[in-house]
Amino acid sequence: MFKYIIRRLLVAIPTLFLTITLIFFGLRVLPGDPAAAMLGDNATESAVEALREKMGLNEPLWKQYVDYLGSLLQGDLGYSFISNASVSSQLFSVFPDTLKLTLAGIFFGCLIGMPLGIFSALRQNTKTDGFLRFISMIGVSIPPFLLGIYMILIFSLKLNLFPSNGTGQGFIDELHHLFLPALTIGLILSATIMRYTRSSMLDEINQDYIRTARAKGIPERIVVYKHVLRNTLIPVITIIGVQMTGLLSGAVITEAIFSRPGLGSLALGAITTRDFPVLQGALILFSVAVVAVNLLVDISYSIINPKIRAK
Amino acid sequence: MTTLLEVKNLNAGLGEGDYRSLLDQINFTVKKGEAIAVVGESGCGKSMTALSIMGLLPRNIKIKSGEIKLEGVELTSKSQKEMNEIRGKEIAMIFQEPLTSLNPSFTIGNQIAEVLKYHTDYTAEQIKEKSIEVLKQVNMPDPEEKLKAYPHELSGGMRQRVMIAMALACHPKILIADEPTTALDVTIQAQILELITELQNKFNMSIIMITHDLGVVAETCQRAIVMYAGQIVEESSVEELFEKPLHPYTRGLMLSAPRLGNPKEKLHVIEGTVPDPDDMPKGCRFSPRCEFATEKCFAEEPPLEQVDKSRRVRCWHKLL
Amino acid sequence: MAEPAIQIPNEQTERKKKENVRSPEWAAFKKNKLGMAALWVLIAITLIAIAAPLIAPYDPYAQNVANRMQGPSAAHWLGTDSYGRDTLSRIIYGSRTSLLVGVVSVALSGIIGFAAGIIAGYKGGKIDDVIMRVLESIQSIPLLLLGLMVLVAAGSNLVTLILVITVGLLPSCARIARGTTIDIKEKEFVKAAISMGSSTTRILFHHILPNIMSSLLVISALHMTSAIMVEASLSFLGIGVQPPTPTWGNMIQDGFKYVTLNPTLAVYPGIALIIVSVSFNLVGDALRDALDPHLSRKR
Amino acid sequence: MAQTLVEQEDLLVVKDLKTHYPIRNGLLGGQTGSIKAVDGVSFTVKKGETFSIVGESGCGKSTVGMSILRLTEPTSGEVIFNDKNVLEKNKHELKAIRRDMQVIFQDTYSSLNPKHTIKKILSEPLVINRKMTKEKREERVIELLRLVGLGPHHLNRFPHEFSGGQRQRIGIARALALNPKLIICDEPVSALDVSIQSQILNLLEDLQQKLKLTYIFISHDLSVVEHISDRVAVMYLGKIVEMGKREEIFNHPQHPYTKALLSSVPIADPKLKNKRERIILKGDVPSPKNPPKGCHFHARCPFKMEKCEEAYPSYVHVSSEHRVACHLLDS
Repeated sequence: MFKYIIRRLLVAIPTLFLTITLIFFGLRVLPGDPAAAMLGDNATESAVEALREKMGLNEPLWKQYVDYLGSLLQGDLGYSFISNASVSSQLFSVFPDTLKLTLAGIFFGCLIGMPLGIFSALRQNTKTDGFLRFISMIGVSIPPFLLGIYMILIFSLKLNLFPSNGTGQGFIDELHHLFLPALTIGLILSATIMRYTRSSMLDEINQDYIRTARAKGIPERIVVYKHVLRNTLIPVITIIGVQMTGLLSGAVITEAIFSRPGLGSLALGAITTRDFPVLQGALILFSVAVVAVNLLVDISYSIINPKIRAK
Repeated sequence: MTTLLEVKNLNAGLGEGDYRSLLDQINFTVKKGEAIAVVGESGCGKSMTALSIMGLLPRNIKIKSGEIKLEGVELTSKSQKEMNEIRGKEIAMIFQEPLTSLNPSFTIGNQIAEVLKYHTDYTAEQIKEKSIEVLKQVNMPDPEEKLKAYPHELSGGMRQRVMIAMALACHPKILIADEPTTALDVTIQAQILELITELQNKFNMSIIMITHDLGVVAETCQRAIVMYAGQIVEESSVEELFEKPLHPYTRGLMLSAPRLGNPKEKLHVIEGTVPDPDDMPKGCRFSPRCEFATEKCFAEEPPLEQVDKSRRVRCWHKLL
Repeated sequence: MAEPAIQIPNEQTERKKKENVRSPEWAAFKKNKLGMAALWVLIAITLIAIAAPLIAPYDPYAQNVANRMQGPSAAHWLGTDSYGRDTLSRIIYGSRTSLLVGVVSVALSGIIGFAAGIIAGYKGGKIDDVIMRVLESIQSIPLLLLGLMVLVAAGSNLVTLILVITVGLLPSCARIARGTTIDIKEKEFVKAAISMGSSTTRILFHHILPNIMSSLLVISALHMTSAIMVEASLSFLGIGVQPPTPTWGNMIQDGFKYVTLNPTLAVYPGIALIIVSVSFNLVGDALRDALDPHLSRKR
Repeated sequence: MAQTLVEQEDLLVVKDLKTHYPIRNGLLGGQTGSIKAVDGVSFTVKKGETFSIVGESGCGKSTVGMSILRLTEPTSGEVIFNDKNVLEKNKHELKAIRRDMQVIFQDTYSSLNPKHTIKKILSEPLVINRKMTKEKREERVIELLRLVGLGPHHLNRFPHEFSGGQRQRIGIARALALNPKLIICDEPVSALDVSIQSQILNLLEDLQQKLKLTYIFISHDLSVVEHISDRVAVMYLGKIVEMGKREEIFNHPQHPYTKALLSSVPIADPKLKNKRERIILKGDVPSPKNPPKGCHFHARCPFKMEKCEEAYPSYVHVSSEHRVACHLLDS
């Protein structure tokens, strides 16, 4: 297993490197001049040229790339064009907010999705199952920003139960503020988790060894909770890794709608000010997070699953 | 010998509306300590018969009528919960694919202990001792070590031994073995068949051996039931059956399988295929493939007739 | 507790009804009522999008400040927006953008992604490693943020928007194509074809493609939903298709600004968006169920 | 069954064939070892005979078949078919050789393209290799169907509309389309029910006589092998342990493994039950990933000697055709 983890780590490094490279070239190969974009339509040519010089855009591409990699290795993501603050410190100061939101979202996603998936599978092909499947279908078809807006419309504006923006002061108030945005992310994630749990459970229930367990005369509840569930939920964990990019995108947009500080708000703010270095930094940080989470999920999966453990 | 299990006029089929009969008038008994074979090709209903006895029929297949009595106690009317008292304790079952029949996420020890946990009052200590004991009984090398192993760490033959150990743990009266060696290599098959026979004699256990292989029948069983298209077509002691099969299908089966030691020039052929449950032939179900079929066979279904004390045949033109 | 069905090994082979033999997939699809309904909805919406100028009651760009922020009425069935434009007409025109972005990016990503996946799956080895590693890297870049960056850097326009979404969809296109290709490649009819002397091209087009086509169709239907959702999200953030061109995303953004005054402004285009994306998902799911009842549970 | 074997020409000569699969388990997916699926196998197949390769799962018998066809690329050795070395040929030349070598598989489901009609399946080899008019092709397809006991009314059906036995007939018809000289039958009846199995075995025998075919018959089923073969090779962990004429192998087996294998087969005759001498082997077949040193069989062999653990035995010729790799015969 140790070997597996090492190998997985070694695979993650080139992936990360490639990702960062893709981001770099992706942004430079595409048409359009970031300097011009940053300054807006009314900028003079000399101003644009000055900015290009300042941003290093006039250097040859390979030099820009080497410089970019070099500073990345030192954890240097450049300086904000607007505030001149270090991008990395800016990112890390709001990182906990995004982390909190994402984790709370995953919590809600599992809390809602897993039991409903199990429930639905146990009632396969009944009306309840059909209803739950339809609901989950809507869940995977609704973009997070729309759900966020509807949550605000209903729970903040109509019912006045939860605040629609900000983070709040103190633990209870913070939780109160966190609830709606986390639920937004959680509900969308729960639809996927539910569908996956259901299908994974149905696969499991049809396995030969479940028949063996029944033939042993074990109570049905033990068959379900011990033999079926364990093998069902292990693969479900892995989809959180798969869903990570979606989750983070959801977090970005949810932060925007609920006016919460975080990586998403920072990135969106940087769009209005055309703060290129901040945007690039956020993108890199998000990509690193995705690679890291997938790595973690794979490793924990290898620890739980005896088949991989043996290797 | 006392009768242990009695299956009487068992009918089972698929679905409610467009009912498809899968088992038709299944009648047989199993006596204490005997090994009885249920033979037939795929789709003849042999596994279905076994699952009916276990109360483990798939959800979409229902028993329509008939009785299954274990020592005089009716099983078909029992709830799943009540059946759990019987399964694994009174009647145990092993399956064809030892690889997929064991849960990959739990150790061998855990899976054997489970049977004992729900059928006995043993303490954890006793359960462990007993687990090692049954593994020894199935000739498992280093049984103590094997308790900690996961199924994928064992070979196919070893896994089937674990399945048998699990089945034996509570000393069942009947062991149903559903094609227990079909997925195994021939040298491993010999080991497992020898083991099953050894255990049958040691514990005076009854065995229902479900197989398509007449060789397995001849080597391990005393009595045989031949099934075709959901019906019993012949029942006999194994010696008599191989001496002189009475049903054309039984005879055809025996002649069409190449047999070691006599490489004949030409194999016997049963033309055609097993009929689909959707579209059963009228009259005798074997008639379209039978070389002896007459008009009567195509029109009327023959009854399962008692020929002598121990033989029954379903045929208008028994090969007497 | 319901007793789940146990699969019956070999006991009886499922035989399909004779009349469905030619296209058992289509016959199975037709049985799925929800999927069929969704298909009709999509056909209707496509027709509406094509015939928008004939159907829309008003010019979607015609402002009428006197008539702003009106609720539903006989004249304006879904009311008017902050410039007094007719919401219904704008929703009808908005469907054009959604479908255009969806169809073009799904088609583009399909052509490139499926080809890459089939090659990776069929050739294996180094080529496979390289293609998959690149796609894995693309997959770890959050699409929405990438879209933000690129659209900011390159300026918002429809072509860039479509390109971004295309890139985002590539990895899963390739993954599906690769997986199914590997499945089919291992089948013995492919080995038989090789031993008969079939060329690689012939094997790809005669044997592999027809057998993976259905899976590719399924993923394409599901990708329509993703593409439409991303387009709407970017437009909602104000960096997708720019106003005054109506899209559901920028209409929702516009409505969200005035959410306290007239919440329905954000609701109607949202409902249109959900109907379309649910429909594509339903069609995709129904297709998958029809193609392989076992596969349907794998997600 | 074939005619007298004396003076028959060799159709296929396999010399020291090795097919090793790499085990990639290193840190960067590097190769850490290899599975020696086929490890130095040599035999000849004569024109018109049925040569069988028999063994348990994992012994490499199917890999031998696939390596001859180069559907699996062998690591080394020679495969000389009709005086041409198959392993040295380029893609184009290989195509020409392959026309004369066809294959039938075990799994009748996966061996036919589910999206093609029977007509398309049977036309394909003709389209690829022969310049034929459409009418000629259709005639040939119908001729092929008749040859395997099917008829023109089956032409426009799809594989899933047939039973397993019928699908195997279609597989055989496809293999026959190009008039091959050699057919490699890879477990062709293992997935079939007994009554269907005999239909297919009889068909294969009829076709062999009618079309002067040569078969390499790969199977784990000793009864079937005894029935159909002229000569038999017994494989164990990548090597042939014993090879000879059918009667020699089945009536006078020399290798302890062959003996054990034969005595393991359940015989459908209860009278023989207690009369047979049975050798029940202990333990399992070792993994081909790391076979035991010396003779691969020594761990399970009831007659193991010291030197069995040290060196792999060389072949001893019992008769002109019959050779055995066992130290018991050394002296």
